[in-house]
Amino acid sequence: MKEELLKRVVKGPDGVEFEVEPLRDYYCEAPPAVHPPVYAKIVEDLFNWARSQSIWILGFGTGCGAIEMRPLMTPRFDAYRYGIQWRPTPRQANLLVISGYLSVKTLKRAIRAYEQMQNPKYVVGLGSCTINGGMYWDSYNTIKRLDDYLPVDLYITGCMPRPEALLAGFEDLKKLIRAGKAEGANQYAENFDWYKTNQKRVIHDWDMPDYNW
Amino acid sequence: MMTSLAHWAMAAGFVLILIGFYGALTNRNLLRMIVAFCIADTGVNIVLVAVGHMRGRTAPILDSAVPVADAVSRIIDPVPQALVLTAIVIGLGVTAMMLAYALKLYEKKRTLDIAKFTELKW
Amino acid sequence: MEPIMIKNAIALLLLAAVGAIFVSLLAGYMPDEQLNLTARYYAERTAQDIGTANIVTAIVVTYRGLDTLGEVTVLFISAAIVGLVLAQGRLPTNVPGSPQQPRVPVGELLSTGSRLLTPLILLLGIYVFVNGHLTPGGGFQGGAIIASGMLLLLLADPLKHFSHRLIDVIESISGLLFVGIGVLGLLYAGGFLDNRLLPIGTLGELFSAGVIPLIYSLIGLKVGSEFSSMLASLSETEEA
Amino acid sequence: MTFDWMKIPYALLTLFIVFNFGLLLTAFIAKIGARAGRRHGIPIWQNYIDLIKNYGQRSSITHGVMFYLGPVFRLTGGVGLLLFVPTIYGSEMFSNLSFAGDLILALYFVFFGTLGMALGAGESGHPHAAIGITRGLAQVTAAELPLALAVFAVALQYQTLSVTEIVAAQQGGMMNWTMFTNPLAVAAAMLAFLGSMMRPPFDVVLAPQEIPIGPPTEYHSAYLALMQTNRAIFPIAKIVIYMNLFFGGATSWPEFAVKVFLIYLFSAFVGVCFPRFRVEQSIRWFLIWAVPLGVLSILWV
Amino acid sequence: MVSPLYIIAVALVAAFLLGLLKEERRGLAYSVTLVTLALMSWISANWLWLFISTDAVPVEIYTAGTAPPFAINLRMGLVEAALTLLINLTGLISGLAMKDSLLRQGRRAMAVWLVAVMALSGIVLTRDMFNMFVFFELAVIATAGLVLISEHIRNDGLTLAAGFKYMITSQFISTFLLIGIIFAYHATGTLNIDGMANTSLVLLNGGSIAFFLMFIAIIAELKPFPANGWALDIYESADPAFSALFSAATGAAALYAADKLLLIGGAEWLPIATGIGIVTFVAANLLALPQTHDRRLLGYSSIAQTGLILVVLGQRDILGEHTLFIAGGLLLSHAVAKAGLFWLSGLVAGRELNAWAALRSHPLLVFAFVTFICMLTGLPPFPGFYAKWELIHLLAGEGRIALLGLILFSALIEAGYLFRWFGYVMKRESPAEPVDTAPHKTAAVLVAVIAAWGLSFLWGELAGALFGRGNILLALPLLFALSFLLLDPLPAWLKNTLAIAGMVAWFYLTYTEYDPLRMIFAAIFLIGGALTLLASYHAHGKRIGFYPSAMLMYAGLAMLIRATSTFDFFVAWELLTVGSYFLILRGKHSEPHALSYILFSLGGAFMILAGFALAAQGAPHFSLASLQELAQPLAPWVFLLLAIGFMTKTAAIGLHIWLPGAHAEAETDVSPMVSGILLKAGLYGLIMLLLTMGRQNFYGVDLVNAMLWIGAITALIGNLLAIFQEDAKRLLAYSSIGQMGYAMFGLALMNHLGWLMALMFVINHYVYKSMLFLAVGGVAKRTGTREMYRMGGLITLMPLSFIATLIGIIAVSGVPPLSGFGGRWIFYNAILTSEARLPMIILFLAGPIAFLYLFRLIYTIFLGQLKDEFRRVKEAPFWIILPQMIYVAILLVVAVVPGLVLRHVDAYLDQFFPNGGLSWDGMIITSDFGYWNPIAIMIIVGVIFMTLFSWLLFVNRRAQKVKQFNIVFSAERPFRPETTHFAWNFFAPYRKALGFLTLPLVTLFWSTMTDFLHTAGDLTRRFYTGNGQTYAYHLLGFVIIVYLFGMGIQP
Repeated sequence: MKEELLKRVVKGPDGVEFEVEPLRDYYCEAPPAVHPPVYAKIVEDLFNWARSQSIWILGFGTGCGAIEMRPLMTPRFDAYRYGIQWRPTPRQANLLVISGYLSVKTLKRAIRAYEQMQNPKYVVGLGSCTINGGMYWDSYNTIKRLDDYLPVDLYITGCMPRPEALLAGFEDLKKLIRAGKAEGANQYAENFDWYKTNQKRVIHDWDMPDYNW
Repeated sequence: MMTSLAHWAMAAGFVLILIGFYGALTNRNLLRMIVAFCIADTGVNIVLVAVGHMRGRTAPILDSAVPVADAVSRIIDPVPQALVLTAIVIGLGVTAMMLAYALKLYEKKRTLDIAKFTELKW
Repeated sequence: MEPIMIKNAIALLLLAAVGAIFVSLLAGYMPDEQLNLTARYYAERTAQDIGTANIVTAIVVTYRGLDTLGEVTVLFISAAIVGLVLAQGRLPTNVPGSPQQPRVPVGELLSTGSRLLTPLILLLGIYVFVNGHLTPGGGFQGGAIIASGMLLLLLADPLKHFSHRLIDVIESISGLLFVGIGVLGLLYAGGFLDNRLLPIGTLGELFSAGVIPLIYSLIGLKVGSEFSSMLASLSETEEA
Repeated sequence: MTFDWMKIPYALLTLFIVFNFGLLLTAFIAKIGARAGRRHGIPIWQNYIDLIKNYGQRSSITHGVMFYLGPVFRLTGGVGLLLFVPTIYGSEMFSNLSFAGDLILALYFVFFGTLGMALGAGESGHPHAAIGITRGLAQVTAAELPLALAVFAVALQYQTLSVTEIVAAQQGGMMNWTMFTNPLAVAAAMLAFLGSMMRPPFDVVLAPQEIPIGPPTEYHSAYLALMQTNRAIFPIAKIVIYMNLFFGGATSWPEFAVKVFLIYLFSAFVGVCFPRFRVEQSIRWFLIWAVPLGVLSILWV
Repeated sequence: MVSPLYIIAVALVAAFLLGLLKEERRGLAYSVTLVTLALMSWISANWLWLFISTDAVPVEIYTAGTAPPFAINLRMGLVEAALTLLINLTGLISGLAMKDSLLRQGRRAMAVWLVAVMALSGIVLTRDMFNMFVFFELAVIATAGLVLISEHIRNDGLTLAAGFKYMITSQFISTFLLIGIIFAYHATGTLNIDGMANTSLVLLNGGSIAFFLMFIAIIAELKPFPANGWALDIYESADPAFSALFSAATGAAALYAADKLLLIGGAEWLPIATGIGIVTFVAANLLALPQTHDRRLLGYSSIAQTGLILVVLGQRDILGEHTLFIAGGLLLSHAVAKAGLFWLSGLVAGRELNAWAALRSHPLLVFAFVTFICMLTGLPPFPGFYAKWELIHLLAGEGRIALLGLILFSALIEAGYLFRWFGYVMKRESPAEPVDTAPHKTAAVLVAVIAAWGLSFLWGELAGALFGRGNILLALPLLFALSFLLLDPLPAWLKNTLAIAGMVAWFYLTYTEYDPLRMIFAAIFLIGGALTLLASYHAHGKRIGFYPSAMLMYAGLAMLIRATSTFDFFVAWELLTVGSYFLILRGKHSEPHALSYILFSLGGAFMILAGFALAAQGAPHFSLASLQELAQPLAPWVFLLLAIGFMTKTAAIGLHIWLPGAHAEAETDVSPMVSGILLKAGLYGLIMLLLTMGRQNFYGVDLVNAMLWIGAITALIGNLLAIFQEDAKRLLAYSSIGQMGYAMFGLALMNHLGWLMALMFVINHYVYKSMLFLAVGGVAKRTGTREMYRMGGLITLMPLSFIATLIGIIAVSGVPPLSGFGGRWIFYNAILTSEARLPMIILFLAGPIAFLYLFRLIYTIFLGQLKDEFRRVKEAPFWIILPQMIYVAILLVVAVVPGLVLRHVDAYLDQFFPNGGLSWDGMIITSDFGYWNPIAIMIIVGVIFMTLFSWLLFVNRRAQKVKQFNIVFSAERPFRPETTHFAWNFFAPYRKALGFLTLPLVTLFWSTMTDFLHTAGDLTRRFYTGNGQTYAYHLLGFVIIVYLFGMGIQP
């Protein structure tokens, strides 16, 4: 545990000393909740359509795949036409693209980013490395199977997949969303303990609350 | 112009005063300063007396030589003489005081140099 | 230029300016041909009002008696202060181990002479102040003469101790009487220090001029004792 | 005072029209911007979809009371601003709630949303939000100045603060527009306009990667939806003021649409042509280029 | 009646008697001394009573049964009686204070003491020139003697050296005096002073030189600059009780001697006396500035005061019959205060000014100290105040402006070092040695205090008799304030209740007198003040000194609005200044700020005084209303002076540097008083000024226009500086500067709406600034810091303070729908009719800048990240919150129905500005240009807001409440709250862009000024080398210079 997260005794301005426990006092400890589709089917369908037509990607690149993401914004591929946009903050993003191999160190960040996104949210694994480790299958510091750590809705294979493949993948994702099958967020909440166990197994310097609100 | 005795006496008095002052201003020794002041005092007294002097008259004592009736025309002005008496005595008192000071100052610092007593300043 | 020279030059400059003031005073000075108003009054009225032959004495003791009282007080406090200060500063005598310097004997001439002269000097002093209203002289001069007698005694015998107590008593009592006479004048005559408490008498006689002889005697005693006290104090310092 | 209750549905109607117009217009402008970059850009209805999606987000978090109030302030500011200014000249129906106050009310109400947003973003506790706000506020002080001067020049010119009367004075031909009667004021105001539209070169407030979009960095879901609603209404409301003051107002909805579009387009044009200014650069820029114009316009009148 | 001669006789008898006593009987000797002094005092007092109670003419006392000029005569008149009483009493009390050392030194010292006092009385009484010389010499010898014999007490030789220097000087003096006397005698044939005067000595042959020599000798006794090094050394080294006599009694006697000489010298020599006096007054005060030794400082101050009185004597040609009143007031103020201070210095162990901090543990002694310095500074109700008022008025009436200016300038320097000293007393670390509270020494000080207040009353009565002025001490508000001095031992809550009740009662008693304009100020000063005082209930214990100070300020304010004459106005102005100074000084670190406050305020007050004096043109009574009858070329000058005076209080740019520190460092409940309430006094002054004088043209400059510019620049710079503050209270303080700039701008617009806006600012600023200061003060109280970046995230812990701050900043910023908007709306309407367009532009820039600091205030304190140590902070105390909530209510009410107040003011303003008013049509407020409906705005905004808020609440009903570190942080997490709270150097880009506008040029200017004065003083004082011989050079040089001047102006 990092020093700044340890319990500490501080003295208030009135001279009274008390204990501060950062993980409890500074972070929300609630576990993630399952948010079932509560609306009438037709409303949910409308929302799912809207979700599929308005995919906001978190601008977060993890591996070599990040390079392949950029061309999507250029005139040549122009993903905006399909309602796909980039957001710099996970709060507003719906889609987390793990673009390539994920080192353990980056996994921690990916988990945080994912958990700070709002339900519903989607994860797309980009390239072979997210599926089985790819060429880094025996590396000491990359994870091999993204799905053990985050609920992946879709993999786009290749090493690296071309932007066109990404566009195709997004189209597939849209279909999943419209079909109401992209419920990764709820899945994550339901199997929260399992995911956490997996995550903590590889991340040895765990220094955050279990769920990053 | 400078013909009367009074003028000469007065001039002498003034010169004495200036000499005294010069001595007081330039001697750093306390005792010398005191002496200088005595000289100046003397000068003052001479000037005082000189002012009362009138040519051809006598001392203001009424005796056979100066009958009461003639006194007005025979005697010199008695007032400066009275004043000078007082002035002398006061000068004496002051001198005594200064000497006492000099003594005490010497006891303190074993020096009579006035330039050595400058702790108080500004 | 040396600082000392600058200092002297400045002194000369300042004094030249002061001298210029004096010169203009001198140049403007014209001796009076006639007695001025005040002097004329004294010349005309002293004999009948005050009854002293010595007009200066009349002025000193009566007309300007307040000045004289002040003067006496000046002496009084100087004597008091000098006495006090010298007493304060006196180091403990006969510090053990400090070698007593052998004194040079004063000599036959001086000791014998002093014994002969001192009574005469005292007598002269008394004469001078008692006759102050008649002849030149007066309390101050007489007092000074008396003190000179004391000085002679001290010179003859440096170890001689005067009774400070006696001197103080004489001094104080004469001072008190002086003021007392002044106040009596206020109460019973024309004003403070008015000499007409006693009859004026005949001009030129010893017992004339009202209280003037009395006052002048008191002054004489007082001045004499004050000077003596100062001398004594100083000589005691010398011992130490 | 008798209050005409019919004003409420009329005002809501204006609101509805402007809201839809705003959603379409911003998308259209975005498309124009995309075309300048040789892209197709977002679909014209994309704003509607985004709005629905954000309202449809299932979860949300809150940082506290002010976090709620931020977007509410913001949208209240936008709606209020729109309603305090008559939209269509000569139409009782679309004079909205302008009986409540004159031009000054509108000008100061602009800050209502800004202040609220700043507070809400501040409550999130995110340093980037605060950084964004300081930049925004710092920039707006300089950017508002030429506008204030221009407005003042206009008020002086027409000797009134009533928006309706200012528009009335510009009727009777294009040459009566303030744009031609007092070009300096309009020039100053249009430069200020650039500063208030959050477009390049004055969009360092949002700096998407450095301080991920600044003030609204913590906002999401319905909060964001509310702010998006405002983003449709507020610029239009602002442009309405510009239109009324400088470009003769609008006597009908088509004229309104054209004028608002053109004015909006101006900022888009500049936006696609210029890179970003740092805050101090933009402050200096406004003070050096825009303010003197405003000063001249005041002296001119 | 007992003859005054007995004063002399009794002293001499006693002195000689002491000579008879045995050395051991010191107790008896001491009793004799005291009894004698008491007797002497009694004689003087008897005479004084005779002259006061009847119209007795002065009595001539002859000696030797002979009429003057042939014998010495004395005179006993009113002045002589008063002076001898002063001398003898000082002698008596100093004798008391010197008990220990007198007993140690014995009877001879006591005799000398008696003689010294007697000689000083003699100087006063005698009418004979030579007799005066004798008494002078007596005084000199006695003084030197006392110095000499008191030497062994300190035994460091310093006193000795000082005494010897004195003797050297007096040798020169007596030489000149004697020669002068003898030649004067020669010229006039008399030694009588009246005789010399009657024969016009200076016209006679050689007479003017003779006179010069006498004159210069007596003047030299007054310790004129630069021939006064010896005196300073004596002051520094002598026993303080002796210095009290030396300063009070010797000074008084020498001054009276100089007065007698001026009688001889006639009108030609008056300018010389004035010149010497003013040079001394200025130089001595300047030299006092760098002093750190208390007694030397007092010495310089004594010399300065003597110089001032010499000026008064030198101005008798225009002061005429009032010379006595003025010189007397100044002299007695000086004597009592200086004697008191010297006695007080006998109680303090250390000699550094800092060491006086030991007084702090004795409230009574602090009160004494305050009394003395206020008396010296010439603040009401002390005699010096009346004297200063008349002096300045008479000087102005005769057009002696340069002299007037020098006097005021120098008085300001004097106030500077005195109040700096008071700051040390109150704020510096208390030294280890306690105050010596021997009863006889304390009694001396207390007698001086009683004398000070008694004289104040007396001078008030005299002023009433001579000029028909009211006695300040009888003004009910002031009495009420002073009564808290007596109530101080009561608990604070009781005093607070009394204070509030008193203020409300006074308002109730007087409210019928006010026109709507004054009503606004009365309401703010009294009711507003009472409201602010609610916050003071939070204080526990006794709060010694708080209530007298606060009530003094409120008394001043209450008197200010009722004042109709310039005199009453100025009295009130000074009172409120002093009261607020004491209040401000109570802050923990407020020493330097309180000092700069009082200096700027007094500087401003002097400007006002000069302005009033110039306006009155010598008329004893001048009503404020008559200001409008002034014509060119006088009027613009008056306007300028008064405007600058008032602008120091409103902290206009250039004169503002006192405000931030003063307001920020004040206590929690004091800040709203001095900011919300006190600043309005300046505005009130400006309103009075503009109402009466209107526009003035000063060499082609329209002064009102200039004020417009100043207002605008003040607003800009105030706001700009506010945004760069880290300290919350400083931020608010700078904001006040800016707000006052707005108000000034409004006034200077000189139209109906401008004034309305200014008045609205007056009300609004009171409400929201009081509220914000209380809120911030409450937070600072709880967190123990005022630095905003240390706070953060307090919203949940201090919600009520947050609400108050929120409402406050919305109101300040002028955003609708709260009350600030009304002000902005009126402002825009007001400037539309104004020709002043350029300054307005500056104001336009200033407006939005306000948002920056307001946001910073609320964000960095209440929003953002909560820090570790503040996690358990509680809401501010109830009594601090309560007034805030009341203010919130007021703000909301005023926002909805501004007409409540404004309507009446608007109607009232019609008589000054008939055009351009507002019309109040139901709820709509209409001007010539626009309209505004506050209720409609409130309802519309409220409805929209509530609708949206409910909608959002509904949509987010299941939102997860998260904690402060649950923020997106670029996929990282925050480290600690301190590093996550963005607050320090908040507007860095703004500083880059416009920071050059905030360069502390004004501070630099003023600090250069003060540095210059200090350095000038410090360098000049080097020429007091401490060498007695050098002092002799100074003396001779001085004599020669005066000679050249004096002879130069002779016909």
